[in-house]
Amino acid sequence: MAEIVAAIGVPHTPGFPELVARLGPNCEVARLFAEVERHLAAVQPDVLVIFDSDHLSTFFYNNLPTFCIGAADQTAGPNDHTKMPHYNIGVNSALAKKIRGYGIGAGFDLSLSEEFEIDHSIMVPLHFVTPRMNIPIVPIFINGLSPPLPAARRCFDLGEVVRRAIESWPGNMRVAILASGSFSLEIGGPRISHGKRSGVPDPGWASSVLKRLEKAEVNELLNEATNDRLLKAGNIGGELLNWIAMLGVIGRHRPRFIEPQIDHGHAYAVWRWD
Amino acid sequence: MAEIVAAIGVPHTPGFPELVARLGPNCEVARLFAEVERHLAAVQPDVLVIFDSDHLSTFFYNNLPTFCIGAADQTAGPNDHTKMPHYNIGVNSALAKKIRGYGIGAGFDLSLSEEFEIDHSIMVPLHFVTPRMNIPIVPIFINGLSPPLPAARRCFDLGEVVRRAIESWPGNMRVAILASGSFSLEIGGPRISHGKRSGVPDPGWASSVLKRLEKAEVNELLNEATNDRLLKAGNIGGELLNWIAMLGVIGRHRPRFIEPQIDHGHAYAVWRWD
Amino acid sequence: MMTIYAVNKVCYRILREPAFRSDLAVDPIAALSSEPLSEIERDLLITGEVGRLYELGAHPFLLSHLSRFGLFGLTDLVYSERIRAVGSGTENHTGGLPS
Amino acid sequence: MMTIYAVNKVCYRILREPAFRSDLAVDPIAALSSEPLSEIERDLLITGEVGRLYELGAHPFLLSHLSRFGLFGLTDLVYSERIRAVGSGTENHTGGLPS
Ligand SMILES: [Fe+3]
Ligand SMILES: [Fe+3]
Repeated sequence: MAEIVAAIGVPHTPGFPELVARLGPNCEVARLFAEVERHLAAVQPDVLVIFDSDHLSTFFYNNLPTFCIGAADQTAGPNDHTKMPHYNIGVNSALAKKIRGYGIGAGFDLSLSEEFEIDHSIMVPLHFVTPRMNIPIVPIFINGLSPPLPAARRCFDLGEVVRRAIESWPGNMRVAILASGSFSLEIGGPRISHGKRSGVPDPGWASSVLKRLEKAEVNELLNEATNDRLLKAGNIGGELLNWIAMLGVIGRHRPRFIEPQIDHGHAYAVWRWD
Repeated sequence: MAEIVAAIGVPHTPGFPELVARLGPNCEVARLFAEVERHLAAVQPDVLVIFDSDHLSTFFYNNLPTFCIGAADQTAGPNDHTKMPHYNIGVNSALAKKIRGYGIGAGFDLSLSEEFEIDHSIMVPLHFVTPRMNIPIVPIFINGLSPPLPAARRCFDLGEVVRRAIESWPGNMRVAILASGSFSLEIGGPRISHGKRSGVPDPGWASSVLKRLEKAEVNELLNEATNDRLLKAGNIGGELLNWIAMLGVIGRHRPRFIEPQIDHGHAYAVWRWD
Repeated sequence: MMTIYAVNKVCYRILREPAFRSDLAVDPIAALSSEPLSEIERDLLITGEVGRLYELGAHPFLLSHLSRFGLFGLTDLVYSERIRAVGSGTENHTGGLPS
Repeated sequence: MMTIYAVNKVCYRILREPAFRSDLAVDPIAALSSEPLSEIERDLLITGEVGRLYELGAHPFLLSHLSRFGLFGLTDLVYSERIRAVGSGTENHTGGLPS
C-alpha cells in the first residue's frame, strides 16, 4: 500500500528562479526553498501529488475545469514565458487515473487531462524542491483564479478522497504532497502596487492563515476561507485552496517547519510525521 | 421566478435527419419527434436546458470534463460530419452561468465552456423539436461515454441543483428540459451488428428503463443504473445519465407521453404538469 | 510507458481535421509520422487492426471513425468483423481506467 | 449580447502565440481584425484602457499580459495607474459570474 510520507506548501513567484540565480544560495528565498528541499529529500518520495491552480496558461474559458487531474505520462513547462529553465517532468499517469476514478466514485466531478503543459505555478516549486526533475508528479488542478471558486470545504474533502485513493494503491509507494500558492496576492487588478504588476493587499490575512496552519486549526480555517474572504485577500487569494486540499490529505498535523514571507503574502511549510 | 414547464427525452441517432428527409413525415421517427415537438411548442418555453453527452467531438482527453456547462452566447453544429443541416443556435449564457455558480456553491465541480460547438447529440434533437432554432439553449454536458462515468445518483443530484438554480432565477422565464440519449447502444465496439457501426446489445435493459420511467420508479432506476449496468447495455449506455439528470430536475412524475423504439434501444418521452 | 492517448488523438483528428483525413487517405505512413505513436500503435493503425487497438484501450466510438471515413482499408464490414472478434465484456477502454 | 470572452481570449493568445503577439506589436488594428470583439472592446484594447476592460469583466491576470509584453502602449507604470484608478472591491471579472 502506498504511504503518504510528507507534505509541503510553497509559493511559486515567477521571479524567484531569476532572483536566486542572481543573489545566490544565501538569499532568503534560496534558504527557505533549500529547507523545504532538504525535508523532501529526507522522506525519499517516489511521487509528488501537487495541488495547483493554473493561471489561465494551460486551461482557458473554452473549457475551464473546477478540478482536473493531469494523467499524461509526461509534461513540460513552464508554458507561460517565465524566466527560468524549461523542464520535462514525468507524470505518474497510473496513480493519476486511480485518484480520478476513486474521486469520481466518491462524487467528485473531476476533469481528466492526458495532454497538457504546466505554467510557473508548478515549475517554480519543482525547480527548487526537486531540481533534478527525477520525481514524477500527479498534478491536481483546482480553479483558484476564476470565480466562482470551489468552496474551501469542498477542496478539503477532495484532499481526503485523494488520501483514500492513494492509500488504496496496491503497490509500495512513498507519496509526498505539494501545495502551491499564495495567501494574499493581487495580479493585474486594482490593488497592485504602483508601477508593478502585482501587490499584496492583505498581509493580515496571510498572517492569520499562517497562525491557523501553525496551530493546525483546520476547521477554523475552513470556516474563514469563504470565496469572499479569499478574494478580499487578492484576485489570486484562491490559491489558498491548494493548501487546504493538501490539509485534507494529511489531516490535522502541526507543521514541522513553517516560515512566512508576509510582505509577499505567502509561506513555506513542511509537514512530516517520521 | 423562472418556471420549469416541461421535460422531454429523445434519442439523437445521427441517421434520423436523413431518414426522415427520405421517408417523409409519416414514418415512425418523424411521427414520434412530431409528437414531442407538439408538446414542447404547447408549453412555449423561453429556454431549453439540455442534458447531453458529447461524443468526443467537442471535448477530448486533453481536457475531458465530467460535468460542463456551455455558457457562450451562441453555438453551432453539428461539428461531427453528421448528414444534416448546419445550424447556429443561441445560448442563454446568463442562465448557464447562474446554474454553474449555483452548482459550484452546492459542491458540483462543473467545468465552464464559453466557446464550443456541438455534435449530433444536441443538433439532431433540435432539428426535430425546435426546427426554427428559435429557442436558446443551455447545454449541460455529462460524461456518458468515457468510463469512469459519474454515478447515477450524482447526476440525479445535479439535476436537483439545476432545478433550484432555475427556480432562483429572478425574472420570468419558462424553462423546458431536454435529455438526449439512448438506453442501450454500442458503437464501434465488439457488440455492434455485423457489417454495421452500431448495435443494440441489451434491448431488455431498454425495456426495463422504459417501465421505470413510465411508473416514475426513480429510486429503483437510480439503484439499478450502476456504471457496470450502463456499460453492459453498450459502450454508449451511459447516455441514460442525461435522462436521470433530467429526472433530478423534474422529480417524480409519470410521463404524459412515452413511446419506445426498443429495437433501437431508445425512447421518446414528454413530462408535463399543465 | 505507453498510453493509448496518441491513438485516440489520431481518431479525434480524423473527425475534426479534414486536411489530416485526406493526408491519411493519400499516404497514411507519412501522415502518421508526426504523431507520437508507439511502433505497435502505428502498425496497428496502418493495418486497420481495430480489434487490437480496442484491446489496448482505444475508445471504440473514436475507432469507428476509421471505417466511417474508410481509412486504413477499413469498410464497415471489415471493421465489424475485426471488432466483433474481440471478446466483449471488459470495458476498460479510454482515458479513465476504473479504479 | 456581449460577453468579455473575446477580450480574455486575445490576452490568452498573447501569452500563448508568439506570432500573434508580434503581429499585435506591429499593427494592432490589423491583428485584432479577425477577433470577434465588439467595437467597444476593440477600442479599449487598442487604447490600452485596462481599467475599463477590468470593469467589463476581463480577468486581471490575463489583462496583465498586455503590459508584461508592452502592448497597446502599456508599461507597468501606465497599466498600474489605470487599473488602480478602478474602484476595487467587486470581483465579478471572468467567465464565472457569482450567482
Ligand atoms: Fe500564482
Ligand atoms: Fe449518442
